[in-house]
Amino acid sequence: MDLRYTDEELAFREEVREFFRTELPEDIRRKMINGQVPVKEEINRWQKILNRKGWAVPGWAPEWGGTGWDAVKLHIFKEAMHLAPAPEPLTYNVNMIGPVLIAFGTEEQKKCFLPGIANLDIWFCQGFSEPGAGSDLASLKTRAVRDGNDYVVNGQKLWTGTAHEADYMFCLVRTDPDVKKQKGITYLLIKMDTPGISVRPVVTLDGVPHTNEVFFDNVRVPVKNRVGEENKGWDYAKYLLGNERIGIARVGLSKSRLNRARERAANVTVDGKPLAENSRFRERLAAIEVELKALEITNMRVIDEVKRSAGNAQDPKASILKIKGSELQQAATEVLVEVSGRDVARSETGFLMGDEPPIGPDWAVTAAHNYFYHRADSIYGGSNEIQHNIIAKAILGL
Amino acid sequence: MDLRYTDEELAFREEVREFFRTELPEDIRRKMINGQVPVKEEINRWQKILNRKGWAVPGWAPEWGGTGWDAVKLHIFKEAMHLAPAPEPLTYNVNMIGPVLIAFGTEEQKKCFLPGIANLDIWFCQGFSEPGAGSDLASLKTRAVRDGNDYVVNGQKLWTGTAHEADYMFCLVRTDPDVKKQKGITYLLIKMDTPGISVRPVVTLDGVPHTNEVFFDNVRVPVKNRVGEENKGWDYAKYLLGNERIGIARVGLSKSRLNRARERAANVTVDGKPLAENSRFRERLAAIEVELKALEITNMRVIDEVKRSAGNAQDPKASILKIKGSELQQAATEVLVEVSGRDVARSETGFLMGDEPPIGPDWAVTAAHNYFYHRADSIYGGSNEIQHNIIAKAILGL
Amino acid sequence: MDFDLSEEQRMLKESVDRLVAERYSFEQRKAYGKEAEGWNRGLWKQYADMGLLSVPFEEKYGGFGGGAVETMIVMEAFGRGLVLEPYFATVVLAGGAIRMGGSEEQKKAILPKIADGSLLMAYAYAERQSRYDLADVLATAKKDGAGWVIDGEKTVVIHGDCADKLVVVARVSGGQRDKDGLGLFIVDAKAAGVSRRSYPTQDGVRGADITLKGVKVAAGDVIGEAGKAWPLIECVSHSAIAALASEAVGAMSAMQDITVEYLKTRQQFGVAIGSFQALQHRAVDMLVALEQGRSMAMYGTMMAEDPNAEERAKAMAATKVQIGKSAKYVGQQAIQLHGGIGVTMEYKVGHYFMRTTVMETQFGDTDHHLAALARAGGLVSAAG
Amino acid sequence: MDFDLSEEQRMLKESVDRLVAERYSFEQRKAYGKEAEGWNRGLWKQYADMGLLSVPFEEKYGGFGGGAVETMIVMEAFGRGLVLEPYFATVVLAGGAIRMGGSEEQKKAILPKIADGSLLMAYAYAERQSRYDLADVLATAKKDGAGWVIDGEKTVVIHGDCADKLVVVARVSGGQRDKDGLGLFIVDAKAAGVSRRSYPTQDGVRGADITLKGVKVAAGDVIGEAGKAWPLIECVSHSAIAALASEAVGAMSAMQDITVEYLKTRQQFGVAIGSFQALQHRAVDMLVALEQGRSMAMYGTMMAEDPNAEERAKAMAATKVQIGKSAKYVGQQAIQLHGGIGVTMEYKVGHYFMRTTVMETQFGDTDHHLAALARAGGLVSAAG
Repeated sequence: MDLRYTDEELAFREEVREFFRTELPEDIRRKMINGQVPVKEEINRWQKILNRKGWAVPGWAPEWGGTGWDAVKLHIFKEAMHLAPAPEPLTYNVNMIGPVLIAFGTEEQKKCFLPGIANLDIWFCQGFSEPGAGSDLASLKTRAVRDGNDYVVNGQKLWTGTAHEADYMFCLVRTDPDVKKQKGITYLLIKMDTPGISVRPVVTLDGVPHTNEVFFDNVRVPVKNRVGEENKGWDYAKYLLGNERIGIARVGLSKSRLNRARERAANVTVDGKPLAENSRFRERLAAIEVELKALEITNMRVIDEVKRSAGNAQDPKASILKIKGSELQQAATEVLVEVSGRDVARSETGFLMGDEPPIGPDWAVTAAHNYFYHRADSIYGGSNEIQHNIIAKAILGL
Repeated sequence: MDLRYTDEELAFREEVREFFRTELPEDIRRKMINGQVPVKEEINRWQKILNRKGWAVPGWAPEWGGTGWDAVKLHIFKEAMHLAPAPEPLTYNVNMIGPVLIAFGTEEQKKCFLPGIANLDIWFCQGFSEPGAGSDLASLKTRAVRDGNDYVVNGQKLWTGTAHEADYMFCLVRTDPDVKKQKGITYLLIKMDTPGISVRPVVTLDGVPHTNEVFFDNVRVPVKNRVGEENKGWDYAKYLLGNERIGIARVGLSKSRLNRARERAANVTVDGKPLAENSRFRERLAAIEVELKALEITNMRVIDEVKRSAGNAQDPKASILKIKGSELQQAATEVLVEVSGRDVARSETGFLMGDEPPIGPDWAVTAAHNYFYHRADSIYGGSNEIQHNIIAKAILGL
Repeated sequence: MDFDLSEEQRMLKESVDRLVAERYSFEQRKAYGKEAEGWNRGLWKQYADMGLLSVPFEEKYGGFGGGAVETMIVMEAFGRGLVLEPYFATVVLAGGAIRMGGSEEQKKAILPKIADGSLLMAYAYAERQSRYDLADVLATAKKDGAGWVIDGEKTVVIHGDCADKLVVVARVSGGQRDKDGLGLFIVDAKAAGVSRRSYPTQDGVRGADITLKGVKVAAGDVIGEAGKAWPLIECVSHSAIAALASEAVGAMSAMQDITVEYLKTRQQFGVAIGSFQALQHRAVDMLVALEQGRSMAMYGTMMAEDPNAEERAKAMAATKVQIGKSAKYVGQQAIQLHGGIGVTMEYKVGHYFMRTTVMETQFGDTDHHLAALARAGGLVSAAG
Repeated sequence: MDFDLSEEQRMLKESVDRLVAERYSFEQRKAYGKEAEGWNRGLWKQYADMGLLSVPFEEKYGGFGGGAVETMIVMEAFGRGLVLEPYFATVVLAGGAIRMGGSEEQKKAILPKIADGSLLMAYAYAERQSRYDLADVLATAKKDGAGWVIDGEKTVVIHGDCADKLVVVARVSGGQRDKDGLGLFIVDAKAAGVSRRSYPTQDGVRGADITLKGVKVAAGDVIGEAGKAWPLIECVSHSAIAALASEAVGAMSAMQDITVEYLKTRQQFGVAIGSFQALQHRAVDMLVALEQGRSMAMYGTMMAEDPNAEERAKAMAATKVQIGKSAKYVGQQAIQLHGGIGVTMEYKVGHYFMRTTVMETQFGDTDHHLAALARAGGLVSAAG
């Protein structure tokens, strides 16, 4: 037993860090440090840099561009990315539809989509949630009826991040309403400029249209854009759950935020002394760091179990990563609010999204925006309450 | 609206405090300050002092020794008692069986029992809980069968505090097993030296036999010792719930503990300075004090509502007092453990119960004992989880 | 001890509650927010007509003659409605400075105009570096004949964009964080040398950063004695905390109600999510936090103008601590129990959360006040 | 990165787990506790026979040749069993001082005797005033010819009552809290001038307060160089923290299992109480705390003998913080979810809670280590 990285892993970590140090464009790094929201062009630009390096889709099967790294190296890569800090790759592309197509797509679908997905020439969004089907995802109602070589889709999706910018949606639709709710669901790839689709951006509490409502009015989707078999879509969607395991705790991201909090607190004066020297503040930071270090190890333990099970583990311990990871991400955003003080009061969406100079100090003005938005960390991807249910049942047997 | 005490109330408070200052025996006060457990003789001695003053049973109807004080004055009295700090009167006598007999007892029962209850010449214990009937009290199984002028009782009670010292038990027994569980329960007064009763002390985590198991083997109880009607006992038991309202938050007791923590911390050195001057420690204390002040006001608000409803309110807000009150009592015992440091490691039950001198400093050695025992604060009298259920249903309508 | 409202107070409460219920739905509020100043002039007039704009002022200045309890009633209702109008800035802060520290002439000149709705004011005290230290003031006021000249910058002045007059804290003497040497000055917002940069705030109102360059102030526009303003600055801050605490109670009780309502109606897995015990218990914990906050807002209201400055300071610090703690818990859980919709601008609950979050940064955050309280020896005296 | 145990480690784990399962039921433990010394000599012999008493010692001293991972394995199992024997005192603490700082002669003389079970030891470091400051030492060691004379008082020496030899921390020079000037001395517990007052502790073992009056120590019984013992004192403390952390993980996992089992079997309102969602979620929060603690115990195990003293000190402080926090939560909730029975001596869960509570006061409580970690700059470096 040795929790330390091997020499090879350490060398790999250095290589990755060096890459992020030298290749991440400075303007993008700056935005990330400031807590600004990277825009489509920036995410695109960065993904293409990664792709040139061959690191765009490290977790994929090597024949489609994957690196063949093991779980530990994938973890090292993610942590370096978060610490850089670099934008996360478009999760709908890299972590979701890509792996699903590799596993269940036709050869034609793979050839048609995968290179563009990896290089971000094609943007995907995810059409799973619906009004009334949040945590209870399988109760979705959007209907698809076969008509010749098309499905005709009618209904409504909710919480479709980046739908207003996406080229395609991977989408769960109900094709058989008469069977048990998990049955009768089909997985479609829908081109976003198809007639009958309308997208209504939904602005989140940070002032950014992070998500959308999407309406389908007799939208025709070619049958060839169906993934796998009709009525088996739920299985393909579930397969994705296994792909969210590594990095869900976002330890590196929280570390990066705490590092920023510490730097900034050095420049804030309380009672004539830097806040960074205030014992209460230091102890609060240290307390979060301790939990974060423990989570880092917990994360590696889960990775280790994934490794042993040849990558197919649906380890319910990952729910621990989600619960604790989201709590610590939120704790870090709260600390940044505390450090920023009164300057959080201004609404600086213009700066947050990148077009306007800030009114207040650039390091402070995004703190409340981020704090507000990251309340969603404990909600999306199965709320923490759902994660509790999963653990109670799957681990504790209650 | 004025949350401050009136001049009359302030004068009353001064009178009460003066009484506690001058009349509480110094040996008893010392034990209370040390966090020791007062023994029967001490509780007895103090109750008789109170009774001579006419303050033994302030909340009772005046014809049976009550003072006629309103809810505010009762609160002032309780707070002064806790701050003194004086032992609480035997709750089974003063808050439970006394009021029940006044409300539902026969004239003969009142005359026979009430003066002795008030003067602690008769000790009562409470026989409600049973194995398997904790939070679900009404599912009790102890059986009483009518035989001539007696009931014959068989069964087992649990959590009967002071049963090993008591003269009588007020006891719920099942007289009709064929009806809904709340029906068919009868309320009996059982003399503890009746043949067939055996008492097994149960030692709690502080090393003190705070409670007991009581076994009934064909115990004969005269019918004249039944309170009220047969099979109506549940109603009389429920009536008691209204009598636990005032002082359940034990704000004064927690204040008293915090005062002790502050005093003691002045004599503990950390990094060459008194712990009492350590900012983290001071802030932790202050944070508890803030919640305590808020709870004090919340308590008064509930008292005010009781006052308006002429004392008969079964205000579910009292569950808030129980939840927050127990949390803060426990927080105060935790602070005392923290202050006492390594000295809590010794088990000093000999000192705790009053016979032996302490090995460590007298102010420190009871801290862990009390911390352990007071974990029960959030369990007895309806666990905090049950209190949450009550509020969810009765206040929030969930 | 008496929790009863007087007949007059009950009437005030009924009328302001009704006003908010009728005029401050979520949709109506959205519309007001889109107006030029981010609030509604018509409503302001209505507040004036109802006497709300003079609640804490004495009758002889055209006031309602109320005290802290009356302000509590108004602020709690405004908290429930997330009211946008510059009541806190004009009536509680700047109005409070004049009410508590102004000369007879100043009161006569200004309070009736606030009361009739014709004068808007703001309180410019914070500076870029000051954080939550009220005495940390770099803006200077220098003697200039009989009057004064003010130079400096003030940040995040709430409703500073629309104010006709400002009450400005400036330093007459002493070092950067000295309590001694401060003065309060009434400055015309359109005076030469005053420039304002206005912006929206996270809680849906507007604020301004204000630069003062060689701004001349007449001798008659000094509140109290220049250089001796510290006790008044503290009094204004204490009134502000009491008012914010009541506003927070209104906002928290709205979040509580909205959340419980949502739990009763939102269906998942075929049942109302309010049937899940874990969510029920969370809603109960919210209620406990709310009721603790409500109690502390009452306590703060009682103590806000207590003559004992030391006890008052401790009480107000304690009030801000409890309110900060309660509001953070209630707000975060209100969002969490709603799930995704709680994080959107389209749904009302998030707006309460944003308001209470900003509120935490007004007149000192929880940590600031907890530290101050701890330094002052805590809340429980040996006497209890 | 590798979480696998070696074949030898796995065998060790299996044998010690089996031992605890077979010999340390709650009833058996109760019986051992009633023996004269509060533990069982027969078991001690069995530990010796299994090689457990020499786990961290080198083979050349008759040791098992294990490292921190092996100690982790033993301590976790002992934590699950609430083992009463003086393993921590003898093998980890006093044995650790000799193993890490002793001379060749001392190792040869002492370690084999610990290994074969014939020598019991204890570590006498704390004093009445010292609280958690390891350098706060008033006991003195004065030069006396070639040897030393020790005077002072040591408190709460765990298993100090039955120890044959003590390792005593005493001051050779310097002021009360100086790190410089400390020495470690091997003292025969029956030497002239040593008096012991023995008592039971809250966690079911025994401790002693020890007075040393003019106790003579030979030159050969000084561990390392008198006056320069601070680095060794730190190392002993770090090993102790790693061992305690593993013991705590054992105790926490036992509490978790007992509680979940109770939830599944205890009936209320006609159903198992484990069907109530609020209790389920609490049990999950316990598990999260346990797993965080387990991770940190592993981290502490890795770092316990790291050559970088500064990084090691930070890591061990962090370990104690996480363990303290996790154990408090798991323990309090284990009691709460049991209800009344959890607060009685008759039921096992409370004994785990008492053990972890005492553990918090051993080698520094959560606050002590959090403050130390914060002073040292925290755990996250810019490099991550």
